[in-house]
Amino acid sequence: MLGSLVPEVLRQLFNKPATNLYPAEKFPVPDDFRGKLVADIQKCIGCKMCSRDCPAEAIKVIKQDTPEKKFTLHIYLDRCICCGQCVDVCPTKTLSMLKDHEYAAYSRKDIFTEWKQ
Amino acid sequence: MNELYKIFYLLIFPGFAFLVVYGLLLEWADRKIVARLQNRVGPPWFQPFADFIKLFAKEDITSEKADRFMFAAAPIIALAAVLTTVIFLPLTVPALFSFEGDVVVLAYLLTVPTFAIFLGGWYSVNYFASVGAMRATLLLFSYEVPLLMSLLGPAILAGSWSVSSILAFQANHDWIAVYQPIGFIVALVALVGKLERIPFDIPEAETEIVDGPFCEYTGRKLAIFRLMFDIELVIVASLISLFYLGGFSYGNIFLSALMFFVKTFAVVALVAAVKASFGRIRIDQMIGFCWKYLVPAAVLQYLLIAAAKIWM
Amino acid sequence: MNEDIQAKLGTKFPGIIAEFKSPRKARIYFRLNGGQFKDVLAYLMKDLGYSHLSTITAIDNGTAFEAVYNLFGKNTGVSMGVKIDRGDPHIETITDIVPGALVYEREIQEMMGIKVDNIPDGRRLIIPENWPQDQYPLRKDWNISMLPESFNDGLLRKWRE
Amino acid sequence: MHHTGDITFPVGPQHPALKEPEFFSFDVDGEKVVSADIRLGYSHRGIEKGCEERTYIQALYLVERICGICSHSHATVFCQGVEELMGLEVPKRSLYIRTIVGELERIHSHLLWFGVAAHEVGYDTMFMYSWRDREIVMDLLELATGNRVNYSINTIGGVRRDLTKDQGQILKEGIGEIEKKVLYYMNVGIQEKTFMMRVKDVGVISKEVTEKLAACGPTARGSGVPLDARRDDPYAAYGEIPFEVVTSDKCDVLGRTLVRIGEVLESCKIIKYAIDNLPEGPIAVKAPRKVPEGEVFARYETPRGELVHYIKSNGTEKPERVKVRAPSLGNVMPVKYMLEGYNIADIPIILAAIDPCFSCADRMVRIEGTRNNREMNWQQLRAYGINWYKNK
Repeated sequence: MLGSLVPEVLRQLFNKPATNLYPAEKFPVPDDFRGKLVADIQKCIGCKMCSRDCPAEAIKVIKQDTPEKKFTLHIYLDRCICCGQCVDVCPTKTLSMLKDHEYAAYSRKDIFTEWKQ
Repeated sequence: MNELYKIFYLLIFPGFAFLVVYGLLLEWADRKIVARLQNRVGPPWFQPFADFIKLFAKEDITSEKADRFMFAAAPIIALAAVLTTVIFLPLTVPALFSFEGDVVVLAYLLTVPTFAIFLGGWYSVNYFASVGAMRATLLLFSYEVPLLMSLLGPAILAGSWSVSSILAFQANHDWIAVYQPIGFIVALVALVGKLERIPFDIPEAETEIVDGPFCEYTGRKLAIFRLMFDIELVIVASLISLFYLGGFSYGNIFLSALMFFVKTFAVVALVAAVKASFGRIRIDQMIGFCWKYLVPAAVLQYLLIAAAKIWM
Repeated sequence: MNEDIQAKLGTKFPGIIAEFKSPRKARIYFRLNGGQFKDVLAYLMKDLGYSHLSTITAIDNGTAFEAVYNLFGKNTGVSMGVKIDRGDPHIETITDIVPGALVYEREIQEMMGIKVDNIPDGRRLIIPENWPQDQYPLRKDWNISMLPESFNDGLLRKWRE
Repeated sequence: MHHTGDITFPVGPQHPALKEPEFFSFDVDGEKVVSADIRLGYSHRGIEKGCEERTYIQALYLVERICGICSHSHATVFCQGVEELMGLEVPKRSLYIRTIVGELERIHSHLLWFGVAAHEVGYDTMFMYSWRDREIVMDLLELATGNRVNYSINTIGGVRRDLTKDQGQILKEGIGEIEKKVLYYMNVGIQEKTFMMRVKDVGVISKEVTEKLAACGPTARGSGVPLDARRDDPYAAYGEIPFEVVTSDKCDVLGRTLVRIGEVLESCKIIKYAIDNLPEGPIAVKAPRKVPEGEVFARYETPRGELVHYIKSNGTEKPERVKVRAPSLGNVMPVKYMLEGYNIADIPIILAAIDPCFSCADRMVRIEGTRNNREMNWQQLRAYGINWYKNK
């Protein structure tokens, strides 16, 4: 019937708004959120499992030409789709994901991270 | 001195400057209330001013095929028509110029913007715009008759065709809304149609025909059109309070100013509540609704007035 | 339950049904080598009750094309594969049995290049108008470099490096 | 059939009513739609070709990004297909978790659709309310799977995250709240007269025509065709969970609305039941990288209808062919039929009624009505724009 929504609409006047002013106030992010990919580089053994399984080719493992076996990880955060497959497949738990999801930048070069052993 | 006062009346106080500022403020109030009713935070108070200035800074494009002159003239005609209505309306200060029959002139001045929208839409040769223009005129036919009848009701009761004298009538009797409740409701619904607000914002239904007659307008012309709608909101709100809610000419200046703001704000709040709780109906349903319900209600109101007049 | 379906098909169309498999109760897969696939389809959809045509899949396994008609009905899914030779690939339309198949036929026609005979509306559905006429993206021997330079001139390559 | 009316009225590829780029051109006289023609291909990213160059694990993440609202559906149906090819025995607990996330996604998709449909008819308050309540589901999904939209909780051979006891409790509270809100929509929200006027007897399609045109999902169930893959061809844990298929015989947009709202209530029941008897046990099984030769015809009931993945494998670690048939492709034919005879104002609501979610694209722009009606592709349009400004 006409105006069946009016009682609910008027009741909303007294409720707190559900939206918030984003840059000022931020909604909390749950703890096991899949955000920015970071590496604890000392544990890396250079097995390349992560770069093989990465759907977006966002991670490269390079062997340094120093005598003892040392590796660097190139993580292209602009291509990373935060799926977390590399974190699951890494045997030595080198990779992990933070709760930070606001790492956008003006150019792809700014969010290219390199982890050197 | 009288000339200077007339210029001041036209340009500053109840004239151009005041209407622009108050119109934009009322648009903010309307958007804020609707937002709060929809559980949202809503825009800051200066949002309409910012939009207006932004639009003025934007590039002003006229499409190739559109008729240059008419395309540019439409918004100006609309704004001019809406602004001239203020001459006849006694907003807290006595009207600058009132004569027997200015109610009819008022009604005429309020229909000119709709024609301007039609011309604007028709001359911007774009399919969406022409459909929107046709719908604007169809809308006009549906709400115009009940609007006129509901405006003339108080005139008959007060026995004169001038706004100021209707106001005077209400000064010593209580509000006309008390005498003519049906007329009041019909006026409200018809004026929601005039302002093209939901549930009757059919000409510029954004999900159907991409902003209707205004989709070719950018920059200054669009800013003028939007300003026209805001000022029309002020005029309509004050019209209803003048005709039905006893207007705002009381003793001291302070009380009438307060009453002016309270009454216009109340009408805007009511219209915002209507906007928040209804969906948009189709043009054929709108015409059906107006001619099946609004017009009979207005006629019924006339019968009641006639009966009251005979017995009084 | 699926054995008697196999028997029925065998008696009705002797010698056409090949590689009949039913890994689980609700699935039947089989191929047709040659012969009239429309009658088998009509028989399946009308008499055996697999009335819902889910989709038509065009497959290119390097040597030949194959059009797999995926039907569904009575809680079982039936996939009927029809072999098409690679030289001049064309197949009969089934829009007279299932009007809804038009969308899938237009898709296999422009994606795999299997010409569908007397299709009511053969216009392109998905591929852009200025895509070269003779190139079919889903074929195994097609790759992105075969696109003419003018199509998106380097828009794709720019991203690669 | 082509161009019988006097004016061709283009809707799309960019249009406020369409969530995704698709192009409809209507032949119209006055406000009445005489005939409609549909042109897809505005968001086609060549997913099927992409899958052939990726391993199964990578293809899983590619397939999951076909559609924003039903990403879990594509991932689940792909995983089920590949697991069936491998003959892998997937632990029961992971099936239950997949069903829970699947039903959460159905609620999230239907609430999103209900908001957009209300917006199509200018009923903006309901749009705001339903999207506010949808945030509850989005937060639950973020809690359970770690991401609001692309949950990627599936992996081949099971699930990647476990559902702890207290997460289950929070889920049930959230679902209880949603049930209250959706009941309000069902009994009060939809009964609003202006909404009813725009939705009743609009876009009517009879039961026989729906079957003939092979429509699927709420579009078919709204016209009385009880086609639901969850019951006809039970996958994941739907075999053991009692639920009934919501249908309505109104055959118009109102019928489809009632079916979708009813399904949200149904999903709430399914989730509660699944959380209560969540079996113990492991959540995933180690899957080999190579998939033996074979073919599979996997089906799933997405919020929009029956989704089909036909996967053919050739023994290597890359699929030979992945055919994805999105439900909206099945509903394209009926929508053409529904549109004819109604007027322009009904176009957005009828289009929204099948909840289109097109998954194919290209980058071509068609300019009509300029002096010489020429067609440009993206590159020429940009070049044309740049030098037009230069010598303005």
